Amino acid sequence: MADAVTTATLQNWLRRAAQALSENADYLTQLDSAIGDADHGTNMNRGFTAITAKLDAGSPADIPALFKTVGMTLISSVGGASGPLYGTLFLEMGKNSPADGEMNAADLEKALRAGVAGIVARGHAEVGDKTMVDALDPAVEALSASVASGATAAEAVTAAAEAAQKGSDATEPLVARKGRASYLGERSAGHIDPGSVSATILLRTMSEALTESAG
Amino acid sequence: MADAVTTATLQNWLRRAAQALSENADYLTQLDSAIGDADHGTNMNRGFTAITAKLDAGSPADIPALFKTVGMTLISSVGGASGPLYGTLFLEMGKNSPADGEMNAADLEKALRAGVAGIVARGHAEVGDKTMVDALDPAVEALSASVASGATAAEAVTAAAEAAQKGSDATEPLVARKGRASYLGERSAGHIDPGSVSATILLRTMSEALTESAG
Amino acid sequence: MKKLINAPATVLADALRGVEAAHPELEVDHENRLVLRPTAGTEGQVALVSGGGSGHEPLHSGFVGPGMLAAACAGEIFTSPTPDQMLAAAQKVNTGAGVLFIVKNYTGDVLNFEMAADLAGDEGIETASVLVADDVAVEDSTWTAGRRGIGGTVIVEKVAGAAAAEGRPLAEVAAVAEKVSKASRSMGVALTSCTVPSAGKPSFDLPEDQIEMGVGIHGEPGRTRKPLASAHDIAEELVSSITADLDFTGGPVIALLTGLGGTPLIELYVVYAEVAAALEQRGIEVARSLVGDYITSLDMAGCSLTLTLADDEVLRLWDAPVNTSGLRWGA
Amino acid sequence: MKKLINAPATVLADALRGVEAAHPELEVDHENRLVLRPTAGTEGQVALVSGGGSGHEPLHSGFVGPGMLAAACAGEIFTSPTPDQMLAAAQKVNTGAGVLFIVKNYTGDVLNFEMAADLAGDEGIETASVLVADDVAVEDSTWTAGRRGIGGTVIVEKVAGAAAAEGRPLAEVAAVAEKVSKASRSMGVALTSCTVPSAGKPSFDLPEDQIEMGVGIHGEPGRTRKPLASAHDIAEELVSSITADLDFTGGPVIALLTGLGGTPLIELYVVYAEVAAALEQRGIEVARSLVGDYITSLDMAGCSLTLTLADDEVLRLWDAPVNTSGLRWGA
Ligand SMILES: Nc1ncnc2c1ncn2[C@@H]1O[C@H](COP(=O)(O)OP(=O)(O)O)[C@@H](O)[C@H]1O
Ligand SMILES: Nc1ncnc2c1ncn2[C@@H]1O[C@H](COP(=O)(O)OP(=O)(O)O)[C@@H](O)[C@H]1O
Ligand SMILES: [Mg+2]
Ligand SMILES: [Mg+2]
Ligand SMILES: [Mg+2]
Ligand SMILES: [Mg+2]
Repeated sequence: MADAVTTATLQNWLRRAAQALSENADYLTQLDSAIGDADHGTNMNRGFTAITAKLDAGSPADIPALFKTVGMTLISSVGGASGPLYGTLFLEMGKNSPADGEMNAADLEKALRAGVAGIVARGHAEVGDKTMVDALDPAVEALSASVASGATAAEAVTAAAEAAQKGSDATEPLVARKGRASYLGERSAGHIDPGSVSATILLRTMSEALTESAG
Repeated sequence: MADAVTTATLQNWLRRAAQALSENADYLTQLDSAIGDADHGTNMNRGFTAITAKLDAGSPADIPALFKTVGMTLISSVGGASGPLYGTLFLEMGKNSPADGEMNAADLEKALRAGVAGIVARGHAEVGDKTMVDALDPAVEALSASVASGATAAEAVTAAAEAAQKGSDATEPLVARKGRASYLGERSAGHIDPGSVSATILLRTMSEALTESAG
Repeated sequence: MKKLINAPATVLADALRGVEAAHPELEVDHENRLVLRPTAGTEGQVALVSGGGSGHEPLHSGFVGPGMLAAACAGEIFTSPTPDQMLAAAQKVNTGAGVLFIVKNYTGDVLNFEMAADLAGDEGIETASVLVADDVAVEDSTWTAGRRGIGGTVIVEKVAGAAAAEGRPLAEVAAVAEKVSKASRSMGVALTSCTVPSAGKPSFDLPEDQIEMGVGIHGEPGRTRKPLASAHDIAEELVSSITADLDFTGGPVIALLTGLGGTPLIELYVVYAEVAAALEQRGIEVARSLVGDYITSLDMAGCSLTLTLADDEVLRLWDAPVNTSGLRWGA
Repeated sequence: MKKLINAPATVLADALRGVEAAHPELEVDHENRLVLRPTAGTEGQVALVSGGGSGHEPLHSGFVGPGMLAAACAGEIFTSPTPDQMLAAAQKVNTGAGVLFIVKNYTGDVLNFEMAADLAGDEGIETASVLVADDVAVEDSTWTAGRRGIGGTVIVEKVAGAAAAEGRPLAEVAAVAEKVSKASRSMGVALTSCTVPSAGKPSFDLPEDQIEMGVGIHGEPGRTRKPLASAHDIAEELVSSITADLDFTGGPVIALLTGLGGTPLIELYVVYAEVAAALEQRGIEVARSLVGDYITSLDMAGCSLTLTLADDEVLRLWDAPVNTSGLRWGA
């Protein structure tokens, strides 16, 4: 079935994400310089390089195992705020994915929603706090709406990536209330949140991987 | 007698020197940056500001007392290499000056020769070592020659100042063998020695003071 | 970027080799990026574990040793270490009396130590955590991440370390740490940005005639940018910001003036003269003081002042022997 | 120029106020610009007096205290103090056993201490002097001023201080100091110039991709300018320059890696890792080490390595208790 998301597609996603995060490492670090501590690009690049190495070493048995490996790898290699948060995203996705080898659009929606809920439970950020949640929350809502209207997984994730992009762009004028940028108070306004950009990269590359395998 | 050098003339000299060293403080420090530790201007300025304050507070009884006060003031306020060296110059000049209130050209030659000998005895520098001695030694020689040929004190000191200037200029290509600049080895070449410039300033201002009182 | 390093990616690993070479009395676990003191002789004592991003040296590795930390977990530059490092540290230093995690209040540090505490609990290791959040430059609010932990951390680690060395139980050591943390306030100023090695350029630009007031220790911009001021005026602003936030007139105070990495000691003494005068003017009694580099921000020029309101117990524990590379007395 | 100061002219006076405020156990004589330890309890001991231009902190004021210096004379920034300061120090700390002047080999320091020794002699105070001239970057020749005194000074002050604390007579303390001085070699590297406050701008310009090898501690240019190199290559050059000058394979060695004021500790550990490896490769055994800021050059970025060939006596004296703000152990 063309709409099925396989572990192969997900691995393609993760490798694309690693590639994109590596290409954008300087940009992410630059964003983090403005309102944080100039390491977000390095952090994400380190984490996804570790994931690539894990994938090269051998494929996990199924999707839950794949996501669990990714989550554990991020937690043990990234550090900072983004390590536990993205780690939680993948751990929760793993716990909420089917073990039978494939996901459909609805499965994906369920997993991603659980993953983002995990981030919120860990980090206590709400939409508007100027964090990755500002990209992830609208992404999940867009995904749900697309899936509900009968879109394919690829279409739905593409819509989610667009929503993430919008959410990320919208962080620019905000005054941060969570994470390192919150220490700046009013001075955090006028800069895009780096985590919202890395989150958007994750959704965009997922959309690319799904579109490729669907096409 | 027009050729007599009085304590008043000498005080005029010291005040002129203080003024000139203050005006040239940045220049001297800049010279010392190139081959030393960037403090010669500050050092000389501090010392001669202290001398001016001493003069303002009351005049020493005679020339030996004046020179002794100047020497002691330099020793206790300058520090570094230039403090003890210029201090010694004045202490020795004091020991070799007439106590009767005036000096003629020959007296001045004797005092300055003794003073410079004191510097050499303390610092063990020879002409060509790229130090203040490179200005002072030819100055004393020029002074002697002028005095021997019957020049007035003002004329003789003017000749001495010109010789000092030449000696100072000639330090530029030299490789230093004494003082801080010697640590640079070959890299000390190509820069004028700061102490030779301050020594020249002392002689030039002395020439000005004597010329003024003679004219 | 000009630094004495081999490559940005190896700074932490290389520095840990240096720590190992310079301090044979310590153990360095390169795999887990831990600096540990030997457990021999600490049986039955609570073990203090701290850690955080690197680039703040001597914090934390310089405070490992008798009377202070049992282990420091080193993260990448300005990046919290990971839960597995913290768990490994807890496992290595726990002698049965439990482990106190000393955590600077940054989202990353908090989350990673939270996970570590869960993992340690799974392994049957009793843990408690104390959060340090002493930076008055950051507004305190329940809607935000709260204040940053900076200089107060040094005082908490010293005092809690002494309490642990007395053999007091975990709850008591944690309570002492909590008390010191709550009684500490800090404020910093930067004359220059720092340069994160992997970023390769300064985290922010600061013109020759401007300073950043209220900076943290990660190259994040401060609260306000101002014209360069005299040491007197800067000290006055540090002191007034801190004392506006907590009343320090009630008791003896421990004062810490730390350089941020690029400022020489002579300047710190110039500032400390003004700090001491400003405190005296306000009737605040400094009972103990430290001036030097204790918690830094890579090569940032600037300083940060910490005041801790002490009581007899805190002063006694402050004075107790400590034997680390960064802080040593009575031993 | 960006510094935490009030004005260039008051840096020294202000810093001395800060030293006084931070260290109530020390006496500060503002008129003579001295930092002194109390003489009580040192009766019959040789008193060590050192001093030099300021801007090298913690040297010398940070090394005043039991087991090390009796007094430090502070000159203006990079300018030797004056004989009257030194005389005042000698008068204050002499308990009858005489005074040892520890002098770094700079023309200014040498001449001023010479005069002070004469003056002290006039006052009936017995003195001896030891010269430290350990910088291998400077060629040694009888025709020149000889080598600069740099990091070796710290080792000489510590070891001689311990000998004095043992109550040994002046000649013996001087002989120990002399032995350590002769057995010490140093070499430094600068990544940036320092800025002398009264000069207001860097003493030399150094492009982003260049370093100065063989610098002293006064912002004087080094022996050679080179492209920026890795910590490994820099350490290798420091070690090879030093070991080419003196054979250190014969005995245990004390190693000191000091920052020059603007370099953070994490970078010093990175360099020390490479230094330790370079020494091990040459079969040189490091018995004791110090890594941190011990003798600085205002805000210069860079470091300087000192090796001292030790024997049992030197190691014993090195390990003896010392209680100063800059160096403290066993006390
Ligand atoms: N409480 C939080 N909830 C969700 N996301 C957060 C939270 N705190 C920080 N973040 C995200 O983490 C990003 C910073 O990640 P990173 O720079 O890797 O970690 P650190 O802040 O520890 O240096 C921020 O841009 C923000 O999007
Ligand atoms: N041994 C010496 N004999 C004569 N003059 C010397 C000697 N050593 C240094 N000088 C002079 O002193 C000058 C430097 O003085 P200054 O900068 O005030 O002291 P310091 O070198 O201690 O910083 C040099 O330029 C040189 O002319
Ligand atoms: Mg960050
Ligand atoms: Mg000079
Ligand atoms: Mg970080
Ligand atoms: Mg000087």
